[in-house]
Amino acid sequence: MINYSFFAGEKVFYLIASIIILSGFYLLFTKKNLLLAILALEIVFNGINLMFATVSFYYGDLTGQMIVLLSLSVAAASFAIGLILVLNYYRLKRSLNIEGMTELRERIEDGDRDGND
Amino acid sequence: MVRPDEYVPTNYLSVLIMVIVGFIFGLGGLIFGSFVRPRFYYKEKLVPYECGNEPSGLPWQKIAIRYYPIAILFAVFDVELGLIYPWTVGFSGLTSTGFLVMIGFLLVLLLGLVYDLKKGILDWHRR
Amino acid sequence: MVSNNLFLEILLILIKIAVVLGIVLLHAAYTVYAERKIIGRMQARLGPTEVGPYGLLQPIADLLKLLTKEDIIPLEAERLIFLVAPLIVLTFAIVNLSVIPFHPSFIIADVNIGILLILAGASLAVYGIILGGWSSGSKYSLLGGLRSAAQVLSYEIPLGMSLAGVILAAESFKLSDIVNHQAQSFFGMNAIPQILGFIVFLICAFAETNRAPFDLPEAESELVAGYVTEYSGFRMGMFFLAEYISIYVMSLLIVHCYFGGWTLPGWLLTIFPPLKFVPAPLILLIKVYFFVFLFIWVRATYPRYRFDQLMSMCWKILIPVSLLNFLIVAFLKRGGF
Amino acid sequence: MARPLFMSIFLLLFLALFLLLFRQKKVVYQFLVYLVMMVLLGIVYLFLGSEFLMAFQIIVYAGAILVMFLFFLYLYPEEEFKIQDMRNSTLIKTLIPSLLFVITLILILFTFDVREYEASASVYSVKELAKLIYNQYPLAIFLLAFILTYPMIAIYLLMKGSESDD
Repeated sequence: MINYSFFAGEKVFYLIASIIILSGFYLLFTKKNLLLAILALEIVFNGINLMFATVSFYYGDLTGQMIVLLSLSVAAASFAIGLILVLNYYRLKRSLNIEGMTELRERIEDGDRDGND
Repeated sequence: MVRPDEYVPTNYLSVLIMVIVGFIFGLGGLIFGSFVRPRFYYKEKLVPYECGNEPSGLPWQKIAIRYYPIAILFAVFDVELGLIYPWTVGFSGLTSTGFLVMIGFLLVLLLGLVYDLKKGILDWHRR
Repeated sequence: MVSNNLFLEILLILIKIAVVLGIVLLHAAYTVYAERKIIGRMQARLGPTEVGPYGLLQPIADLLKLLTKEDIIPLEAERLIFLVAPLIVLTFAIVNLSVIPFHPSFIIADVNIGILLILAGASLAVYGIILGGWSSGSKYSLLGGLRSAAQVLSYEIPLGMSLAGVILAAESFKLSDIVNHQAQSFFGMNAIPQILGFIVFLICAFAETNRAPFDLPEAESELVAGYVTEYSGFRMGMFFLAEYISIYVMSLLIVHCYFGGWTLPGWLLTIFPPLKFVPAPLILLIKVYFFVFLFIWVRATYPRYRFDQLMSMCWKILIPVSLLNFLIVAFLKRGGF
Repeated sequence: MARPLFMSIFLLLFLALFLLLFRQKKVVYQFLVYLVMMVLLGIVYLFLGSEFLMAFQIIVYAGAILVMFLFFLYLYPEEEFKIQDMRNSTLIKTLIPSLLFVITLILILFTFDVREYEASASVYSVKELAKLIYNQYPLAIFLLAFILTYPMIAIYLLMKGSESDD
């Protein structure tokens, strides 16, 4: 299955893209730092970009490269806004722990307790 | 024209070799130096410099937030630069729409910069 | 047969690299000497005189001293990052040399995106500064690294923007195409129609190389030595070698982009025909020497800027001016000039 | 001849970086692994016939967007960057979707056959890319300008917050 032509063809690029996406998923699902969660989303972004560029190259359509350019530009804006949000969250809570982010849930419980009283 | 599964960017071989040579140049100097340089370490020598005093705590404390807007502004304008470059190279093939859209792009971003500067993002002193 | 050709090709590239590195490193070493000598004369001192005749062997003595100095890693440092940071800076300073032509037919890597590779090298070299300052474990390094990083990042924007004007004039990323385009143009150099871009580029070149009047890393009175505070021996030498190499890269870029590289403008040749017989490398060398001298001259003349002045000058003056230059070039070219 | 060699080297490098990611305990080192990955991805774009994408990836992505992340290292105290893994129950719950994703991907990779490539390769110059973007999709670029102004406005909100903080 994996032979000489595999490494010349397009499947090896999909494999690399899946490794990148998987490393993003690993960071996103296992680390409890909010900053790393945003970084992980960016990694997934890049894996998908690689797939677009691969299709663009092998099937002779330039649109894929254009999509990569535009999505990288949008990624810049989204990453900047995400980091600003994280910074403001840190300033409020003095922590970046995802497991400590339970404000919404606690407020509902408080409301119930108030209603019962 | 070559087939896609035979394409190799041969021009960049020399850049690759240059990277390797540059890295080996620095690393080789370090390794060569490690044979001749003296090693007399004691605690006072390894303490970070702080005008001769005992260092007070770790350096990684809270630092002013004023540097952070510079990083974000830089990222935004770097994206702008990255989108300008293909426009400059393909200039003679552009239609008038293609010409005007980049002028509009630049003006919108300039408007954003003017907004930030008016709001005092880079004013180091408090108003 | 194929592998034989490849081997020969690699050998040829290695010889080219050795020639370029030899020339540039020799120049970089003697620029240190020239700088001390010139600044000494400008301040009514003598400069180095002890080692060799007129102190000519001083660079070799400096090199030997740096190699044999102790290599100190502070206790608080993040070891791996601390060790790698100067290597990053030096490597990318050297890589920038690979796309610059030194002669009409002498270039290490003839790639289509020449200038972009230089910008890419510059933007990756910033990591050396940031990580070196962060990992040292000293407060001065941390603050100095942050300041130099903010400075280098900010000044990359007007630098790239004024370069965009040059690229637009020639419609190519290749430096040799840019030089040839200037030789065929009316003025013979880009510096006359794009005078705004040239001034912005010159200012940014000083800031990108961390030279006076923007030498905040060396602001001894405030930050000791910036991000190099904790570095010693050959690692500090690597930072300084990278600085002097990038002086040459910047001078070569200025000469190629704004002053016609190895060509002389056509109107000068019609006024004074014997200049046709001056060899191309000599013209390039004289122009580059002038700009390296300018780097030293400015250091001896201008006082240091304050950090907030530096930032507001970049974002409030240089970026709008370089944008204006770019728009002027674009409209002129669209209008058919 | 050389392309399979280079591509297998790239595949091995990416695998090694992926495995290296598991061993890092600090955010800085995880970030550095990711940075190396992105620079390598730029070189992979070179093998996809797009020099400009390599330059864009290195100048804009590695040189600007990820630098923003590094500025965070300066802004926060050091203890915040020693991270731990999540609790075990969440780990299992959240790893299942990603494993499913990978299994699907591998199935797609090795069961379906690809189309025959066109004989003439598609190594386009930057000029053709520029013509495509600016002549045929000008509205996308113009909208991008507005998207890029959002962070600029967000900076002002951030700085406004910091003044009330002191």
